Amino acid sequence: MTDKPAIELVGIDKKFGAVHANKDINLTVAKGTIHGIIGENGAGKSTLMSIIYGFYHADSGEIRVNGSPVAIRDSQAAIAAGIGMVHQHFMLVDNFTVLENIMLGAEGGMLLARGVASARAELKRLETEYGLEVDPDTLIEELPVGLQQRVEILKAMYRGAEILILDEPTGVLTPAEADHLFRILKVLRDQGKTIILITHKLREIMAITDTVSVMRRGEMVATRKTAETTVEELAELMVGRRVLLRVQKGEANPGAAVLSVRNLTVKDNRGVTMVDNVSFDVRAGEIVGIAGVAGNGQSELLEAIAGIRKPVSGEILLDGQTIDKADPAWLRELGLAHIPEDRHHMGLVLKFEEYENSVLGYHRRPGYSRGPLLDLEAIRKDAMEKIEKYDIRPPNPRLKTANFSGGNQQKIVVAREIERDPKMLIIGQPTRGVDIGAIEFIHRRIIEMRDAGKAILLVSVELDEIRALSDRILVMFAGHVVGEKTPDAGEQTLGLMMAGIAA
Amino acid sequence: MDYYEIFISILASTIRLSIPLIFTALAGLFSERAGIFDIGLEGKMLGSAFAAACIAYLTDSAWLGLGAGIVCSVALSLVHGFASITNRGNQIVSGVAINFFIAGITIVLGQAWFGQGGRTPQLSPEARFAPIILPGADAAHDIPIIGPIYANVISGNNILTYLAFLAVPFSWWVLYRTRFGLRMRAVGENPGAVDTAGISVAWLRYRAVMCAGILCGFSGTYLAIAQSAAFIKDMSAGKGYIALAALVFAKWKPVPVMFACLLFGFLDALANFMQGKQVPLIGEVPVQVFQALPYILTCVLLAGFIGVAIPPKAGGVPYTKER
Amino acid sequence: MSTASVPLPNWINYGLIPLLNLVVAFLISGFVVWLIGESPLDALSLLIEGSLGNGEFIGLTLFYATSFIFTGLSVAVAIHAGLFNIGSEGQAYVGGLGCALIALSLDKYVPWYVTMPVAVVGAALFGAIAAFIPAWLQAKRGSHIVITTIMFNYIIASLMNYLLVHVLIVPGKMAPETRTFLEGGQLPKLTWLMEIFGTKLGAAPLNVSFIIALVMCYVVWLLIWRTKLGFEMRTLGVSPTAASYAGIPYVRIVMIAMMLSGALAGMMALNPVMGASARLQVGFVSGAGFVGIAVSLMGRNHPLGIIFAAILFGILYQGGDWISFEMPNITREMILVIQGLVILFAGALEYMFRPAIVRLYQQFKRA
Amino acid sequence: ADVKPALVYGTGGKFDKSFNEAAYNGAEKFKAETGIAYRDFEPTGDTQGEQAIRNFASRGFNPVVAVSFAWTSAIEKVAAEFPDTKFIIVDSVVDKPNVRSVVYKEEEGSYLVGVLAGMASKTGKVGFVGGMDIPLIRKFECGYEQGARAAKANVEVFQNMTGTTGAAWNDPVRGGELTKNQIDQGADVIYAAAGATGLGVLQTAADNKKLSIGVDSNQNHLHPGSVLTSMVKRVDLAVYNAYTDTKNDKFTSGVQALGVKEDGVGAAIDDNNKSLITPEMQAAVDKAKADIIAGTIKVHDYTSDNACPK
Ligand SMILES: Nc1ncnc2c1ncn2[C@@H]1O[C@H](COP(=O)(O)OP(=O)(O)OP(=O)(O)O)[C@@H](O)[C@H]1O
Ligand SMILES: Nc1ncnc2c1ncn2[C@@H]1O[C@H](COP(=O)(O)OP(=O)(O)OP(=O)(O)O)[C@@H](O)[C@H]1O
Ligand SMILES: [Mg+2]
Ligand SMILES: [Mg+2]
Repeated sequence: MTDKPAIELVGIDKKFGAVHANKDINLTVAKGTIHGIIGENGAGKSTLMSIIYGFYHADSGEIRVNGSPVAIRDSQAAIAAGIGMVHQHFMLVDNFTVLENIMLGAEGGMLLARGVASARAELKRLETEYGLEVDPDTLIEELPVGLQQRVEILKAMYRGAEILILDEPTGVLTPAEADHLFRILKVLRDQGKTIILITHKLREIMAITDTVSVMRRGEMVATRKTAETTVEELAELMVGRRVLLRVQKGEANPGAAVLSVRNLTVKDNRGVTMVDNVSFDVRAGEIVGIAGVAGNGQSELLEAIAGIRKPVSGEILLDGQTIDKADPAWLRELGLAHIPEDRHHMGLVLKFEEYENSVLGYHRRPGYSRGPLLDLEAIRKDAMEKIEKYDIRPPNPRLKTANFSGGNQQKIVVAREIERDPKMLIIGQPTRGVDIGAIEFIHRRIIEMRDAGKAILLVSVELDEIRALSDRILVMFAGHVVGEKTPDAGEQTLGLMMAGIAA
Repeated sequence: MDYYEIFISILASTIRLSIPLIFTALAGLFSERAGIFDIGLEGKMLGSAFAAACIAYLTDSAWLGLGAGIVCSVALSLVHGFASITNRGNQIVSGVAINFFIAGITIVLGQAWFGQGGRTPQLSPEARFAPIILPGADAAHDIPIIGPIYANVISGNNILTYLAFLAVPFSWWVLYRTRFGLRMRAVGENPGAVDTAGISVAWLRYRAVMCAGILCGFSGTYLAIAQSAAFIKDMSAGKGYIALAALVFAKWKPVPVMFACLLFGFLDALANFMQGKQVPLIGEVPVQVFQALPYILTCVLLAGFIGVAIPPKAGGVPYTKER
Repeated sequence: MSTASVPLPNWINYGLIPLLNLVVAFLISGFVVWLIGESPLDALSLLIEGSLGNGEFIGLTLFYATSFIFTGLSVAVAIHAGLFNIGSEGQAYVGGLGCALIALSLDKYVPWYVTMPVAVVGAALFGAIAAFIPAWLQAKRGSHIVITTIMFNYIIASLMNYLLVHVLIVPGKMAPETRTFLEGGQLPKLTWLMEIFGTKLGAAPLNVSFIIALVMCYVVWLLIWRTKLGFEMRTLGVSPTAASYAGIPYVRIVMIAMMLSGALAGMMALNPVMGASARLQVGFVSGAGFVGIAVSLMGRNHPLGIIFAAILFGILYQGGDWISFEMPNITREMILVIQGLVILFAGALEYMFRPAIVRLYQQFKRA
Repeated sequence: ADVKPALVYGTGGKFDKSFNEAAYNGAEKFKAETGIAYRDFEPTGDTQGEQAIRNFASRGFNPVVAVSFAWTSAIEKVAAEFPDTKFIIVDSVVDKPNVRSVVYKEEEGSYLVGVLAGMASKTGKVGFVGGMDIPLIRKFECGYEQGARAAKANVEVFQNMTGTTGAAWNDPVRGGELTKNQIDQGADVIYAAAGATGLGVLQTAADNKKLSIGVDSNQNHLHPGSVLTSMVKRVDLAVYNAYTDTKNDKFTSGVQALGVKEDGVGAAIDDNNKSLITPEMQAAVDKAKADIIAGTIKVHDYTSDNACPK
């Protein structure tokens, strides 16, 4: 029996202004399979899935569900066609309960009272059937991300989804949680549901999918049976050339401690303790990596060290001097540079011209200003030098920063922070959303900094990146540093630590 | 006049002065809970007061006046919606624009049509909402303590007053017990969640601002044809802003909104009452102090003595999927 | 396809689109005029005749524009720091107190050119003080500046009222206003300026504060785009998180920006108080602070744009007076109507025509 | 002589049923009698008056009448600029050779209505709601209080002012609220001297079945049976006289103070309120009027010493 494919995409094309996110995409997903989609950041995976889900509209192209073309005007239509989606950024209302979130859009009547009881019953059924336990009356904001994701899956199941799209579901999960998720997905598949799974972790693709498609720069470049391909082939398809999966670096030569963190406790904006009594050192000439699942306090830790967030208690010492003021400008004076996790909201002002961003945070420095005035000529000359040195394209300091691509934007930040020759560099997610060429370049610069005797603290949710760059690895879980390892520690070991299971 | 009578008098005055605030603040509640800031409450109130007065004057019917007030206010809401929902414009700017437009157009049209310096002609009794004397009010007068309250505070108000107090639990019920309310609260917190649940964000928000329009229509109508007997230029006199402050003060919840509005109404009543009177120890306090009091109090309250008031998270931010 | 991020050339962004928005605002205003039963074309010609028809009218137009430049700059400076200051109205009112106190105390002793600089400082200082509390509430307590500045407009109105009715009023006079300043407290008129252009200023109160306003435009331009402070304000205005990352002190910048904004609003008082009526009157600001919002939006928060927008609004105000005088059916509040429409179309609906224009532009480029 | 009359109203609007309407009636009467048209202008804000006055003067209008003290400084200025034009200011004094200032002895008229109020009150409590808190309005209040006391020695007089800016003339809501307060405190006759705000006072009194007293124009017809009387102030005369005097070359500058004697102020009694006025009340008013004219009653003028005798 040849079943009709669950999903068929024909000639899907989508532009966001000047960005061509999807170029003439064709894709066939067979019913009852797990179909993986991989691709670098910005390849257009989420866009494509959002088009299937009716969140975006394709500029042209056709979507067929179970063989017949459907016009998916909005998510309502997608839901009606049996499509469910778990978004990369969760679509939950934080101050609603789990139940309210699940009912939203499927309330079962004008009044809530009637729907509530049946929703509870249905939830119970789903829970027992798939092992998706979650208390329906807790508020979303009180749930850990793993459970929030479960709510998203429940939402889709509650609406009777036959086709389930998961957009990078494991980015926020520990390896163990990811395994649990995969078990659920397999149960779903065995019951005849179709699953599209987006990820850029090749290991996961190999472990769970039946088929895999590769996207690159908006194009669908290949589709393979998982059993018939290899990690190396997929990597090459993804990037478009052969890649070295390891960074070249020599032995570290650590000196005296530059940064010392003592019993640091930090709370987030809601007053929740995110960093709990953490202590560690970073010495000159070494890279200390902080591994952990997103949301375990790494961001708050970085912000506290960078002076953006005031710690509740504890002490931070830079070169033996206590940093007791949360004042990033002053810390820069002391030689602390910071490449933030989020370049769009922190590292750059996207509306500014490139040269303005090339001095952001350093604009008060003597070379850049005269009295109260900025020395625009000096700033632009300086920006041009960095552009050349870092091969930032296009080489135009007067261009609006928003018009640079993600990798080049990241280079603007990296150039600015590294070129002031700091003694301490803290880095969050150095290569998020950056193409592979830029990744190699940025990694090289980081290693060079280390070899020049700088102290470097690196936070990344990409375990591979942490292992490739770090000389020592600290693992964070639930605000604590649960252990320290060397980079040759196995992925398994680190994964368990990230889940808070082993130390 | 004994203290109890003074108290009754101020209480009755408080109620009368709170009604437009309650309607307006509830209007703001619907709009802002759905994520649309509404500085234009002031203008909507003024516009509907004008429309209500004109139509009530022409038709000699208070109810038609109310209808006109609502239509006008809803129309303005739609303009605000068109700017801030469809065109993703700045919500504050749009609100400010509406306030200017209405402040001008009411006087321009009023003067052109009636020639009374922007006022509309005095209304006949049929064109107004008259006080309703509840059964037994006259008899109750002499019962100690509760008698005067029944006769002077509870009885003797017009229908809109009672509607305002009904609107409070009704709003609560809509917000927390209906599908529309659930979706509306959701869209003010995370429009993405609503969108991916297959609900149109724009239409939902349009419905919310229309609710705001309807409620504002009531408040304007109250001003023009229940509390007074004509439209007078600028008769909203900043009440829209006070209502907005009450909304913040009440942390965007219906029942607290009512109490906040009663508080501001009380301050106003007190200001009227205290005028020219001697305050023990201080002597005669200049009226300006009382006139400024609600505004000062608002600032004091906003300064955080009410705890942090967290507005709906998506408030003021136009919903854009595509950059 | 979304058109929002398609770049357009400057002449479209800063020329065509605002012009289009303005035209629509005027068309609707014309409709209102027609509704009243007057001819929109006649009204338009009266508007132009009444505002630019002779030296005196031009003088009046520029007199109004002077006030609007100050308040427009005031709003713009705050907007660049991400703050929507609706309190320029009240800040200008208090600024009037500042310069009136200076004028009242100096006018007997010194000539105007000595009084003026002191009065400029006085007006700016008082305006800045008026902005201080809302700024502090925003910076330290997180109270929304839009609401607090509106509240302060009312509070200030009550305060000024009290002062004028009970303290500054001339005993025995009915009107709550100060005594008339002597020569030493009056700003001279710009008769010579008009003479350069071969016309007569007549009774129009155009005075040296017009020059001060132009100077302030340059100062503001310098501040916003050429100084470290301006850079920090703009950073905060566009991206508060980037500002905190860059170590730009939020509290300090909010306070400074708001107080500068208040100071500029305060300086507006020089024009009506010392330049025109030579006394401090109740409610002398009469909406100029709010016009500043429209002017700033129209002028895209740039001093040059603000000058043009202020003159446009000067034309509206002076011409509007003339219309209301010549067409008794149309009251002066027609100005508010137009102002509201301009704010709506140039501000909240500024991008309404953009998608259509982008499409046209792309077709045109392809062709 | 040639007249090209012009009229600038106060900010309440032409048809305010009160002060401005009285001025309008004066101008209309002149027009009806002579067939000479006039131009008028209704400023809606305080800053507009000066320009209107100047516009009229510069276009050769003569005389220019400005009703309302709000135009005092405007007249001062413009009169100096146009020495050949004749200006008339009502309710204020401007000392210029080409300006006639018409003021009224409002205290006398208010005394008369005060007498009626005192006699009509059953509770022995009467009220007064003023517009903007200025000495002029205190003058109304003071005369009223004296009259009420003359009628009933131990009468209690409540008084409130609506506000302290021009907006106080245009705030019937607050006017009504203040009235309600006074009624709650026992007042059963309330005198409004508050421009358009007074409409709210009269309305509230009518709604609560109490008596009210109108001002400036005869407002008895607004709520027949509820408006006890009106303190008419003959602003129409000031306008009418200004025009006819100029026409007949009899224009005089300086101050004209119009009191009961000159028929400039008085208590209106007509068909609308006849039923409210008993013969005794009628007699008392007539007597008070005669006494004032004869000088046997001297009504204290608040503005003379900024104080009201208690
Ligand atoms: N809403 C949007 N508006 C404008 N451009 C967008 C939008 N969403 C995505 N893009 C752009 O479209 C391109 C594809 O983005 P998309 O999110 O589909 O990538 P992705 O493959 O899912 O990447 P990632 O692995 O980072 O999730 C990127 O260049 C992105 O900047
Ligand atoms: N029908 C009703 N009319 C008036 N008050 C009610 C009604 N039902 C409940 N209340 C009570 O009024 C109080 C305030 O209600 P409101 O809806 O403003 O807050 P809430 O529902 O408690 O808010 P939240 O749960 O979002 O914190 C609540 O404690 C509620 O129990
Ligand atoms: Mg993605
Ligand atoms: Mg609740």
